[in-house]
Amino acid sequence: MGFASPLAAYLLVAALLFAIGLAGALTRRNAILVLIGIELMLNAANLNFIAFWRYGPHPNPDSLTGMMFAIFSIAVAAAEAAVGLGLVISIYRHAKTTDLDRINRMKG
Amino acid sequence: MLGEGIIKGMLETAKNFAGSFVSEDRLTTVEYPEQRIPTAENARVFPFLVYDGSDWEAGMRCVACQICEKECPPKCIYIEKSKDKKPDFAGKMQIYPTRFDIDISVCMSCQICVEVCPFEAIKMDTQFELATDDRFGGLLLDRRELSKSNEYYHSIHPTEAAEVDARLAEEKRAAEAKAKAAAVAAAQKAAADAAAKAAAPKIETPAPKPPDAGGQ
Amino acid sequence: MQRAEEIKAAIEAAVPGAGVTVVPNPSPSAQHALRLEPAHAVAVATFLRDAPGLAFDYLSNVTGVDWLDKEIAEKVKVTRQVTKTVDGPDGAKVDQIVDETAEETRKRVEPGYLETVYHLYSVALHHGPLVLRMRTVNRTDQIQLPSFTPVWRGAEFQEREVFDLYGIVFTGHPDLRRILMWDEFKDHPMRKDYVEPDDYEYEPTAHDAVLKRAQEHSAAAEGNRE
Amino acid sequence: MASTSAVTGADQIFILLRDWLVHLLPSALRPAASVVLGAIAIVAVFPGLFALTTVFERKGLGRMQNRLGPNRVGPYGFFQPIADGIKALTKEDVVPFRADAMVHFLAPLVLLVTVFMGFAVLPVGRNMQLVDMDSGLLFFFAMGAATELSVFMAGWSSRNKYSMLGAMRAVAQMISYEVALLLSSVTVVMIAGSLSLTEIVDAQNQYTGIFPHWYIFTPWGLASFLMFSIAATAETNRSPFDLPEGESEIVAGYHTEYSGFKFAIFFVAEYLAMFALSGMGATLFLGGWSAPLKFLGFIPSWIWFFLKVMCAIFIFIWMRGTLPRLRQDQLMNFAWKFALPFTLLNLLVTALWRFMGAGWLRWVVCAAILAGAYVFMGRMGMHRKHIGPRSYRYAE
Amino acid sequence: MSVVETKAERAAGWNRPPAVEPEGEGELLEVAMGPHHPSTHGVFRMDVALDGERVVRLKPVFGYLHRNHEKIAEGASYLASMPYTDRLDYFCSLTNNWAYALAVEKLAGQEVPERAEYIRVILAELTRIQNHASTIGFLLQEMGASGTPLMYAFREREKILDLFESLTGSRMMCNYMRFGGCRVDLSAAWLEATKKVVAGLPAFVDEFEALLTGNEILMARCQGVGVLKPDLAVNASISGPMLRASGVNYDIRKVDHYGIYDRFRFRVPLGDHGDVYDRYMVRVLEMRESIGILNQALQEIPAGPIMDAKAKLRGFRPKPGEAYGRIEAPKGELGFYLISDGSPNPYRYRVRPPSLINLTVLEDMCLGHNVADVVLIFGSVDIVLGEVDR
Amino acid sequence: MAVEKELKIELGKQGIFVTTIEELYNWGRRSSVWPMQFGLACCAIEMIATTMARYDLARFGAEVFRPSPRQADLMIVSGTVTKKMAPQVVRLYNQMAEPKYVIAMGACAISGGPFKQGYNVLKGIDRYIPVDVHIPGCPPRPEALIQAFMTLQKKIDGQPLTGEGRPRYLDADAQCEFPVPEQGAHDLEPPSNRGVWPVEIQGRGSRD
Amino acid sequence: MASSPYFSLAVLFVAALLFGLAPLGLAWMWARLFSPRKPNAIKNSIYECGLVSKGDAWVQFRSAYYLYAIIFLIFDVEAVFLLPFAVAFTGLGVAACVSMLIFVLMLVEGLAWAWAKGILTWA
Amino acid sequence: MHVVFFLIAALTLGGALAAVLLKNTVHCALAVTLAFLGHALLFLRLDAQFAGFAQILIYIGAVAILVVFAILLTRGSEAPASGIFSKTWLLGLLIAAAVFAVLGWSIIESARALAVDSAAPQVTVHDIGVALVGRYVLPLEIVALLLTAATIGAVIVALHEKERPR
Repeated sequence: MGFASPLAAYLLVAALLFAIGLAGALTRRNAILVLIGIELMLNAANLNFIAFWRYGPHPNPDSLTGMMFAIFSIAVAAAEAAVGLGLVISIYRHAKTTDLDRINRMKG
Repeated sequence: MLGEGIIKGMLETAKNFAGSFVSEDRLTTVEYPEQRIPTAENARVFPFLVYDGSDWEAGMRCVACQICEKECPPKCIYIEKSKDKKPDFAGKMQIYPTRFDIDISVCMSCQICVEVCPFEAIKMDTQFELATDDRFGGLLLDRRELSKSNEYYHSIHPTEAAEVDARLAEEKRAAEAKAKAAAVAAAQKAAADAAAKAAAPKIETPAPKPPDAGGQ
Repeated sequence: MQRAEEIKAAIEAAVPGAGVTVVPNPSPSAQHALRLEPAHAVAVATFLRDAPGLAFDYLSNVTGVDWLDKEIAEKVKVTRQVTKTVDGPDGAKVDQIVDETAEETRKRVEPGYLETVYHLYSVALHHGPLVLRMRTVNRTDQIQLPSFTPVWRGAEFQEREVFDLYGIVFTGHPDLRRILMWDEFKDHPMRKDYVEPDDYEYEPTAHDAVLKRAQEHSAAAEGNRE
Repeated sequence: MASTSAVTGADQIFILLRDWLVHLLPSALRPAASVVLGAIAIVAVFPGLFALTTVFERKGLGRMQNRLGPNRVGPYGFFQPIADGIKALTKEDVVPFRADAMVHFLAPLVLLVTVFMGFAVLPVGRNMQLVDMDSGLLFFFAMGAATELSVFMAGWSSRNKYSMLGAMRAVAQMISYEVALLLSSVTVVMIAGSLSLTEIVDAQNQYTGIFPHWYIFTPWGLASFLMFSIAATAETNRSPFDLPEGESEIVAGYHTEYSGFKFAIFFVAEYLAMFALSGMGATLFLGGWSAPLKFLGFIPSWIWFFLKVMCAIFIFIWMRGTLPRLRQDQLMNFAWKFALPFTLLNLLVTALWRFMGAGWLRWVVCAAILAGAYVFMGRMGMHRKHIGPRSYRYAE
Repeated sequence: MSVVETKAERAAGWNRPPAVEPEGEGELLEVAMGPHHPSTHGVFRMDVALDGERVVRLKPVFGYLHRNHEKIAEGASYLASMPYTDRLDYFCSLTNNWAYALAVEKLAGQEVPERAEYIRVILAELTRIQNHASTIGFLLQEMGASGTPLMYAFREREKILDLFESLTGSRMMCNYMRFGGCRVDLSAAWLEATKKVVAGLPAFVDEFEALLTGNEILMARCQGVGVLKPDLAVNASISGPMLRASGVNYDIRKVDHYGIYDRFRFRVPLGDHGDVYDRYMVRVLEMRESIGILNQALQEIPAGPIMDAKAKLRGFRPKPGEAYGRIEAPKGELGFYLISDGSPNPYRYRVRPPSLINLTVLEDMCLGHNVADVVLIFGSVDIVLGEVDR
Repeated sequence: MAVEKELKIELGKQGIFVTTIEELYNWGRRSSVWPMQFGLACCAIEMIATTMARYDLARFGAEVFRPSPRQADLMIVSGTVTKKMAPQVVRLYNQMAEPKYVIAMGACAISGGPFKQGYNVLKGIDRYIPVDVHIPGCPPRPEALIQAFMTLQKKIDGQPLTGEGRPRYLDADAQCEFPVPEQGAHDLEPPSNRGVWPVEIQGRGSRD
Repeated sequence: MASSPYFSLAVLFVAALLFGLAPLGLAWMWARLFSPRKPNAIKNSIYECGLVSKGDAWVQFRSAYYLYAIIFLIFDVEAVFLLPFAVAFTGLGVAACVSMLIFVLMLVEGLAWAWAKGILTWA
Repeated sequence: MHVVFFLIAALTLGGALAAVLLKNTVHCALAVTLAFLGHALLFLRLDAQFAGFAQILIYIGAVAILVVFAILLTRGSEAPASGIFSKTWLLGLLIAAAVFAVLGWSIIESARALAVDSAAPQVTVHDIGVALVGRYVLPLEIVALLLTAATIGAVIVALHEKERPR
């Protein structure tokens, strides 16, 4: 175990997840997969919340904050997914493709 | 109210479920190989050839007239006539089938062969357990396999068989009477002719022979 | 229900030049038919359906019939002048020209045709049947007849069937495809001169017809093998 | 508690058996072994129950239809499932060339595993629960939600039109009824005050006189139970909600292209889901493993649990023997326009129940609201679709 | 003439099923339902285009059971075709027999003795009951009722088949009627057995109705589904219970006065909506009416001969001519059209199959409905493939 | 019998294990024959009647009529196979998973039966696919189908797992694909599948 | 560690997986030993009522499915909020319950809107 | 129990990587489900039981279904012929790598400062419930508003004009 702290390990996983998500969002052509990438990034952030909540100082009056934040964040991410995918479908309907390059070309 | 009809229907199946333990009407299964539904007297499956007496070959009623072969809608009967003759039940000399095949893989059990047969020679069997894995060996019945005794006929269709026997006896009586009359007439005529002329033409009448065994 | 002649008169009054003829039916059923000219058939059909006194709104049955080319052997009375040798009054033989009526069989080929037969009833007035018939010109190339599907929807599948099995082409039919046989099939099997495919394999009870086919088949198979 | 030791013995026989077995092992392994034994018990008992249920189903269905059902394979036909199992095991496994073989292979496994996971939190008897978690109920539903994906995987990977249609139907149906399923159990949580199933059972394991405090005996509990049952039937794709497998339209639904044991796994999973949801229904509304009458408490708790489950299974079979299938739109309409509003209303009624305090008034008010809503919504629904009994005229 | 023209315009509309536009943006899923499909009653096929689950196009494909009945009959004697008619609509061999016998009797001008007419009526009505019960059973099977109504229907059907077997010798392929009468006479014992069976039938219909008629799911599935308007029904030559469910009062038993149906009191149930539920209910009510006819016929059956004395079994050669005879078979108007050229074989032998013609409007009824409704509508038409394809 | 005994001895050398497995295997597939939901014509009605209350094929564990060929073991060819339908039947048979059995129910399925004179009627389904049991009759009574079913069970019981006489599908070299005939302009092509229809063309029954 | 609930879940997971894999493995063994798998083009084509399958099953579906999925997602999220509330419900005051009521009503409003718009009508 | 952590982390990251790399879109969706599952397991390992199960319920039960539906609705089952990565994939990769470098560096730098271990916080579902309608009531209502808005928004966006009821 190279990390002195388990927290660091979680944070690193979260960072990696974030990076993968970002890479996915930036490199994939399919709009849905871009959204998946963004979803992964949100998840990575969530993981940070929970990790900090777990390894944060206890007990304190704010002991729930990280957890609550994560739960709210899950809700928000779900809403984001719904709207985002809805947008993709809407775009597909007009452009008949989910290929972002093609959509960009059409726009330009 | 919503759900009322559903509950009514469910009660109906529940009634049948409970009834299946107590009532015959609600458990109609007949466990086939062990239990059997009694065969209806008129039931028909495939044709068979009736023979009188104990010797199937001698007593066969069929005279190879080939009417059934011609009338058979799916053409599943195949008959070859004999070259020689043998006496029938009334003693008349008749040809007989040297070959009588029924392809029950084609037969449609329509009974038309029975209806058109003027000799009461072909009847419907009630045997239906004929499933086989032998396509050509098991489903082409030859005349040996087709021959069933009159007793067997009586055992499966008693009423019909009794009627048939009565009819045949009547016919036989009529035929004998006719033959007798003919013989008498012929004798009289012959006598008259003999009296009239010296050289009388030879009359060929088949000698009336009694059938081998009555069976009735 | 009016008689066929009355209906014929009504049709001719309504559709000028309809050219309807009454075809008598000698059987005890006495269902006489009206023969329509294809050119005016749809108009006549529409009239029959919509005329208030007739109201044949229900097309029960559509049939095709194949009438082959017929060799008709007719006995014809022919009067010919024949020179005959007659015994003269004086015992001498005299050649005399006489008119003789003799019966002679002549053969004439009546061209075949394909026919459609329609049986109409009236649901509104509860009468029927009215039998209509139409003929094609021949059996080979002029085999078009007008479709009654626009008038009676009930004709749709039956006309397709007639097309499939007899090969009558119904003009104006919205969806004229084969109905019973597969699309690749080429023949019209209900025609009287249809030749069945040689699919004989082996039958334990070979009858005359089958046997003939069997022998032909073996011969063909032999031929193929060589 | 106040029960005699003899009762405890019979009641706890499996626990004692497990402990005895575990004590044969070195102490370091004991906790792990006890868990393993519990898991093995789940994996052994419920499939065994499945085998038994298929025989009972086929026989029971037969009885409803005036016939005997399987009775020749083994004594009274009870070896039938074994024969079916052997057959399925030795049957050829056909995977279409165009199918997505990997997903095709994974789908039944995912389904089976997620269904099995649900049993982890079910208390099948006193102290007989693999894990008691603070969020046990949530875990159960989380696992239930995961089955949808496996159904989709099965249908999609087969690349068969019927499979695809069946999978889409199944997923649409399952997500629709999952809402009703979740919300109808929320009422129980509201009153019991816990997501832990042990606590929910404990809350019901009390008696007034001889009568138990089961939630089904309250207006909101009955309403929730009804909705839960309907939703559970739909979740498990059983008649009248068996559209995803609706063989009259889409052949065999999402498992059309499955053969051999993979198909058998779908079959097993369907029944396991039935057990899991029946068990959950029993736990939430029928007092779990508690006895229905106080003096019947001497009968071991696990017997009660399985009795309740089998009763539910019998009703499943009964409905299958009677009811025709709904249509997709009716099914969806029922879920969203009847079940969901009704469960939402029921949430309100449950809150009202608590705030009205003890007394007869709350019984009357709550029952009246729910019954009124049921009748009104049912009438409205049938009226809107012009559905109802008809009369017929005759011509002479 | 203007009236005629508007009617003609409407007729142009009858010509084709209305076009249904796909509503969603989803692609059309082209599905072949059949020939091997659990609910096509054998080997029927419907090529369906689905928008989601909504049907936007439906093409029936026939011929998977085209057994060349007509061709075979044109090569066989009149009598030899009788057993083949059994195999047309193999649920109702006796009514098929009757229709064929009727046509030949018209062709040859034969009379049927009174007793034979009674026997025919009894058998036809028994046939109708078992056919309707089975049809409803199959309809419910298609609705997914796991066979229970079908089992009940077949339970009663077996009782009726036992009667058929003990009279005619065969359960399904009775081959019983002959030109000018019937093949064998019925015995007093048979009459008693029939009375017993008939006495049990009302209870069966009650059970059936209790199980089904009020069921909300059945109502929801059937009502308003597959509506067939009366004018289209008549124009498309629909017949039988399907026509009457659309509200058209047309029962050939009443219209043609064939057989001796004039002697019996019975009513013709009519539907007002023309949907699947009406077709179901009309069949149920017809079963009840049939039971009424049976009760009357079983009471009144006279003694006497059962065959026309002039009728010939062999060497039957009707005079040249043609005849079209039709009866109200359980599935609709079953007609036989025969042309005789004086030979022992009919020159033209044509079956007017109600099953085939009733399918004409299948697409009209199905369009816009859910794919699950298609099998339902199809089931409510009540077809038998043996008759559709012949 | 002798052969069977020999075989058992031979198998005994490999250990009794195999024979027990064989018996178990045969018992399993014999006791759980799921027919395909597949009806063609008149006989299909008798097939349905067989599954109904009075005859109840379910007693043998065979009421699970599977609509999908993948899950079915037994194809009951119940009725006339027309030339239009034959390719579909053969394809369905091919799509069934092994082990699979075929019962030709009724005259039409065996030989074309009464309709064998028809131009669109296949003269026996065994021209294209191997048939295990034939039931004559038109249509056969439901009992006859049950009897055929029991005949099939007997046949299954007699099949060894290894060695000579094992069923086709256990043999790695045996044919397992049955070509689907094409619908040609006049007839099916080919008119029979030589792999399963070995009967030589012969004009037996010549009449002199 | 064995007392952790997750350990039990993990064990059950493994057991369930084995329950699925073992017979599949056995079936595979059987096929290896006795019953050789013989795939061919006809057998392993897609089943479509006995016909040659035309077109692809992977077509574009209708958006109705998606609309339902959205509403389902929202109610799923609602349930996640509702469950902790329900657990605490017996100890909560009226104000807390009202705030939850508002939460639920707001989502119900979305449902009602969708209902009114006809989204919930499956065609 | 580092092994378990590594397994879960590998599952999560493997799922995420597969989701980003796989060709078939449905496979990507299934892979991302795996990542979500790993994520939930990480939550569980962090003693956030409720959040972990909620993650499974919402992400695997609902979001994954949503994604799958979206794929089927846009006919994305099969990989496009033109390649799955955009033309600027290298740039994207570089940006991602850079972000990761920064994040990783900062984590490793601060690792020593982070707490080594602490007792697991005892938070029950009951506590969450109380907090939801207590301290966090405002976020709750806002989330409700957001969800409602999202429903309506997503539905309007996804609704097809033709499908809009008359």
